[in-house]
Amino acid sequence: MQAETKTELSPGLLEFIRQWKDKPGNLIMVLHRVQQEYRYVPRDVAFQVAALLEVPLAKIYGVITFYHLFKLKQPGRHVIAVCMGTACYLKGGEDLIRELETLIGAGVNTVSPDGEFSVEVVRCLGCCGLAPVLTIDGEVFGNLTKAQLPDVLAKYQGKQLAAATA
Amino acid sequence: MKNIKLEINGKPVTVKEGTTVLKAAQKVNIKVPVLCYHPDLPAWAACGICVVKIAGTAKMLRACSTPVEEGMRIVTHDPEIVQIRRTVIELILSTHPNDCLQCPRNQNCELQKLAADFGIRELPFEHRVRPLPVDATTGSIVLNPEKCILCGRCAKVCQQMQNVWALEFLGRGEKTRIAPAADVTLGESPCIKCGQCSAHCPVGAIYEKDETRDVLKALLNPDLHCVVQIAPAVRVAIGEAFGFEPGTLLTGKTYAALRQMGFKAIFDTNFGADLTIMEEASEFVERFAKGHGELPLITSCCPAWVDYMEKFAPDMVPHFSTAKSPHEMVGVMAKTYYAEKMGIDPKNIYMVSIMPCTAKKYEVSRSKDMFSSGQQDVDLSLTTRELSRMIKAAGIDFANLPDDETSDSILGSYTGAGTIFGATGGVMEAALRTAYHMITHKELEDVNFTAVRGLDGVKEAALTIAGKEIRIAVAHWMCNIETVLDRVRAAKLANGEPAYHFIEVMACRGGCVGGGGQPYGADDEVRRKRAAGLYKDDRECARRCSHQNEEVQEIYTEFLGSPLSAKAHHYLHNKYQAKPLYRK
Amino acid sequence: MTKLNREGLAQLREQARAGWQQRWHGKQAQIIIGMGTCGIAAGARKAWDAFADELKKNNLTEVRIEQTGCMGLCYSEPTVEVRVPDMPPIIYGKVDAEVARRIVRKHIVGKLLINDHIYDRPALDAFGKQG
Amino acid sequence: MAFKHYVMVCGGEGCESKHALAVHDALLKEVREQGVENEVQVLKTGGFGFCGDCPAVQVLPDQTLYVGVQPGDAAAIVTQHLKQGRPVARLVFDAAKNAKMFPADVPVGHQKQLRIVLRNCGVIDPEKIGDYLARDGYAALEKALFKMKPEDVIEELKKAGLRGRGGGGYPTWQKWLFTKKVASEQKYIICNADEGDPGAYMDRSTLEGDPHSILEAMTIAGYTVGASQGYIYIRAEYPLAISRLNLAIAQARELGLLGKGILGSGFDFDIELRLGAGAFVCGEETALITSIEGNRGMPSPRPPYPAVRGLWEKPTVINNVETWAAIPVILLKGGEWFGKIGTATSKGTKVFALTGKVNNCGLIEVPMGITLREIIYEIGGGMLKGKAFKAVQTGGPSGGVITQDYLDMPIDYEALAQLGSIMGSGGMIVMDEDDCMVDVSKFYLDFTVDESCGKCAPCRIGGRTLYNLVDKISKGKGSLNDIEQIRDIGLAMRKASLCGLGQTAPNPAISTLKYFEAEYLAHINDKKCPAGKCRDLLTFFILPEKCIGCTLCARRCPVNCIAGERRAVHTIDAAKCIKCGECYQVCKFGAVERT
Repeated sequence: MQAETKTELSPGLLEFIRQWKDKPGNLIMVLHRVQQEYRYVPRDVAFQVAALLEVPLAKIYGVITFYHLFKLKQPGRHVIAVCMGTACYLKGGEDLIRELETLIGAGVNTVSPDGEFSVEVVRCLGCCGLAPVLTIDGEVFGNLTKAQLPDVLAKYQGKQLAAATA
Repeated sequence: MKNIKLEINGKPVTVKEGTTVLKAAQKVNIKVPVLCYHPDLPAWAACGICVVKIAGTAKMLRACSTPVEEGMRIVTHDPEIVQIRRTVIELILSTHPNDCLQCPRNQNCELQKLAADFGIRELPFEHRVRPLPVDATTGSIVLNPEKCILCGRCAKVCQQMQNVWALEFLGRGEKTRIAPAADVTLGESPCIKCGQCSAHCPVGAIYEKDETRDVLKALLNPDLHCVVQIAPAVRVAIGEAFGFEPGTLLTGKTYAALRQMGFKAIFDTNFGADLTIMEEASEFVERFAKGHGELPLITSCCPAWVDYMEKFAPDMVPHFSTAKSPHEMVGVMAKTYYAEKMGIDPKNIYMVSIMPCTAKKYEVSRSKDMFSSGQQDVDLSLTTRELSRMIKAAGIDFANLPDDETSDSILGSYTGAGTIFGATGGVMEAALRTAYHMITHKELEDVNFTAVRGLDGVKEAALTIAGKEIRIAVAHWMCNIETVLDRVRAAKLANGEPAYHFIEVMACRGGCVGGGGQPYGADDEVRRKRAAGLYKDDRECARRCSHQNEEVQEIYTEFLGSPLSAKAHHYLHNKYQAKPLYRK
Repeated sequence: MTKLNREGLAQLREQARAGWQQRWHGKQAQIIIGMGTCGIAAGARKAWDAFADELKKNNLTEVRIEQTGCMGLCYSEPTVEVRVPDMPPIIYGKVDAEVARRIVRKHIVGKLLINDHIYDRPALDAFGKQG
Repeated sequence: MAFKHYVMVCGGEGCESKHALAVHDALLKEVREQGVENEVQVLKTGGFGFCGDCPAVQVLPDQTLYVGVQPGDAAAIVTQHLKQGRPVARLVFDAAKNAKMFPADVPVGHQKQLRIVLRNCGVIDPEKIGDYLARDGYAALEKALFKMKPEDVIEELKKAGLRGRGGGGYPTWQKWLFTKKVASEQKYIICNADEGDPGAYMDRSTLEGDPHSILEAMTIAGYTVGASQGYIYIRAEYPLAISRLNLAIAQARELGLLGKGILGSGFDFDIELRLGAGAFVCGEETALITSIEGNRGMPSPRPPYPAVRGLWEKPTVINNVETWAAIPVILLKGGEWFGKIGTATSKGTKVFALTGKVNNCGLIEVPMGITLREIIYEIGGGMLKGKAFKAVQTGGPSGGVITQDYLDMPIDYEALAQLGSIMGSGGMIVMDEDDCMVDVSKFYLDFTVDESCGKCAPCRIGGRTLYNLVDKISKGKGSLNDIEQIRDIGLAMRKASLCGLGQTAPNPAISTLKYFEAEYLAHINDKKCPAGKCRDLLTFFILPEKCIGCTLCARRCPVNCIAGERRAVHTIDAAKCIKCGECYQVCKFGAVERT
């Protein structure tokens, strides 16, 4: 029973849950589908999924908090994922993260104060030949230097950021 | 099943296929240290303390979870194994508060014992404890995650044994913690307060809320008339804290100890159990013989089960016996009937229950029905564990107390039926003894219903009274209840004969003898011994059916009228309502 | 399509082989772009668009653009294999839009290899009938 | 008009050899002088991987390969080969030199690589099932279903000597046999595509480039052990691989290569995908299985092994992508053929993701028994920027480092284990003089701490304690006692952790400590990081004799701790310096020094 308003699940999501309900091991697939819709797992949606799948809510939270891809908080409008695979680490992935902190005020697993970006670390995007690499909303930027970051970010944030960092 | 021959530390062992190395070692008296392992649960294999070697190889295996193989040669102790175990213990201690002096588990902590056995005198590794808040919101059990060693026993018990899922592993890696989901407190979670988590926790991370100070204060208050009652299961377990074998019947010594501690009157919950049976058996007869009300009738004396039903199975509300649990009946009678008789203002009566149970702490104020005397009927409920500490603090030489101390009239006498309430199947057996009498107006020749005894998760039986078949089911530990309820639901849907006529449910394994507030270290062997103590008490009772209890008869004559009378309903019955699983 | 039995599979395989022969050894030039994650990340789609555009500009409508997986030459992504009849098959690396246009103009039209973008095939094909 | 010949001279961007350039120029000159410039194009290309025999020259389209070419040979090549069509025999590469790695019937190219697993990657269009069929796709399945009994399939795998490529190296035929022997109504086949080693991506490439090979192999396994359902557990981080697999499954179902009565046989098999969600530990098979079941991916003890009790408690074959991809080839070409490739105990080829400080990062497939030197200096084209080689890390966070001394040791499962590393899934990260071994060890520990599931105490607590100890050392605050503690904890983790992740998590620390103890001691005793990597131990200062006062460093310093007038020597305020290294990088005069 939740105090907040109840999110109405989309017909697509409900249909997905219906299709998967009787398949064993459905929970992770359903959570992926939920995140596809909301980009995170809103609390009241987790309650509804628990009821629809007839799975204890605790189990759902156990799973969400175990896997790094599942989120309980709304991410920034753009998600920056910095690769910290070995090749990227050796070639300066950490520097990119530090630079991001100064540029947008968001470190790893936080959202920038303006809600524009959230920063995550990923373990190897499999683009080691392009190290260091980061992705923004899935688009890959390789062979990146700190100096290129403001331009890359500006593509997503527009003039506002470009002005701030100029 | 096949027999497997193996060798442990050079000793030949033969065990059944599927036996673990740990159990095989125990069979030849070789002690492998364990920490996360508990015999009630499938091995979770988390801690890494029980590692052993296969002779001649460098690889180590966990004794708790490795099944034996033919011709296996196991080494359980060598300098390397001991060093590795020691390092693992040191690592665990490096993230544990190690504040043993203030810990609820001081002197009976499994981690403390390991540290002592391994002679750990200093911590080589940096000490870091995660600052996590204590959750005391249930009023029954307290979760202190700082002390948690993540052995997982509590979560496994809560999920697998109790099917409640109030606790789960959250987070991952070093950030893993055990807590309720969705950022709620335990009090807002589906927790049913059964306390099995606390009974299984090897350290002091989850434990009963200690209320002994409140009892001491009440005893010190000259205006209060402090009375006490003990539950059936307490008398066969309390001795474990004082070196007695589990199951030793110590009713007299417990009465004596309580008297020494300053209680004005010593009552017995067994009396309340007899009273409960009068009401509940009457209810059954109403429904079964007269067709008034829904069948099956389901027992309601276990507060954890009541909480479970209200949250997880509210469709069962109409099936629930409305009779209060025995100690609540004693509570309300103490503050009405007893107060009247003794001429004491009920306001000044302070009723303490000694229970094997943590959920009773919740039950004493669970609804306004628990205030039917005009006061809170039971002021406070202590667990067996708390009582044992109070006895020790009072300097009482428990072992040498007299055995023949008796309880006080008029809420103190009991029959064999009352005492077996403490074991799974006991309520059913007691109710049947009296129901038989109520239906047939005859006494049973053999009062023993052995089909409902024992530790099987679900026990079913059918018997015939006055030519009519009664189908009964007895379930204990909550994971077994859904199958029984599903049969009830299916029969209802089919509009046919009810699946059962009478169902007894106890939340804890073995019933109250295995309660969440009982002394630590319960396993099935201990539960059996404790139950055996109760059945011995039953056999030795002069009267073995609740309706034969003269004080109970007296209370009806003098105060309540008859079972299910309006007055009886007012004082001895209560209502149930559906509750949300999560309160936030 | 109906479910295959063994004969159906054999027939389908023959068709596929014929098509494959046609594509690999036929009369048409072919551009095969490595479209694994790393290739795409390095700009394979941009190269694809440039190829398509430049082919159109040069009216080379018969030249096919195909995709394939990762050739393993990650340091030289995006990688592109260019097969022109009567010329050796060539693997080009670091093909950005500009290089793609040069490949069309110089290699496909002018039959000239582009010196500084040629990479070596990582291994000979020991299994297929690629030749 | 196309050229008649193309002459490719080894000597791409990575090549430092002036010799190659001379050969190139000589050939160019000769072509012009002999008047064939309209028939022959001379080109410089990327490395062939023959740096020992530099330079190599290849003539296309006939693919003649010359090695050890001298400028003086140009005339002979042009006259004899390009004009008269007779290759210059004395310069032609001799395949016998490399025969140790190749069985007689495998055509030997000039390359060191042999592509079995990656046979179709970069060749076929992975979205066209026709391309796969054209290259003998599903022929192995057909052979298994109609010409082989399940026992025969296992026998073939046994002959091949194929071992699990996921890391453990367990013989594949044994896994299959155990599963086959267990009586059960239902059994399962799982493809472990939860590749998670930082710096390894061979599985992703295989799935993206050749998805049908996995489906075919899993179906063969289903037939062999008696399973009718397969699952591919794949990282959600690989969207392209997921979409190509989904497409491949749909294609195979449509043609009846998956589903009921495959190819008209009585055998049913189907495959579904299950996605991971960002947990490295789920690469461990028991964790993977519980994750497919929809749970937190916490490992459980083995035995019982999945072959006996796996997915939903049923017997389960679980192999990783690379293992699966090799199987159709083994069935088609025979186990004996495969068994001739590689070393005595490790058969076939291995795919490595070669990354780090080498010129040619990439995915390579080489016969077992190749040396690291061949991989790094020939296939990899040598060290990036000509820096000095320091170590190779194999096996990712579970592995260890291999030093200069072992560059010539043939690589197989046993050899790597003997050096304190592991084959792992095939990440191979080359490190140079700028990489600090304490820092590398810290990197991997940070990874394993982050990826530990938290279930077992040795890994959960030991990992963090190890990390903190190494971190302390990297900051110059370590003591010799810390090294003792690292070893104690390392032992406890190896022996008492529940799963492979925890058991191997101390490997990078123990391995770097074994081979580079001096580097640890430098951090502890001298408070110095010899590689200049550990920030806390660095000091930046300006060499007055080199500084010309251009002010660039002062302008770029994020904390304004560099002072100095224009055209005057600048100085760094060490107290304010945050050691970001910006000045060191921007100075064009080499005036900023760090120690």
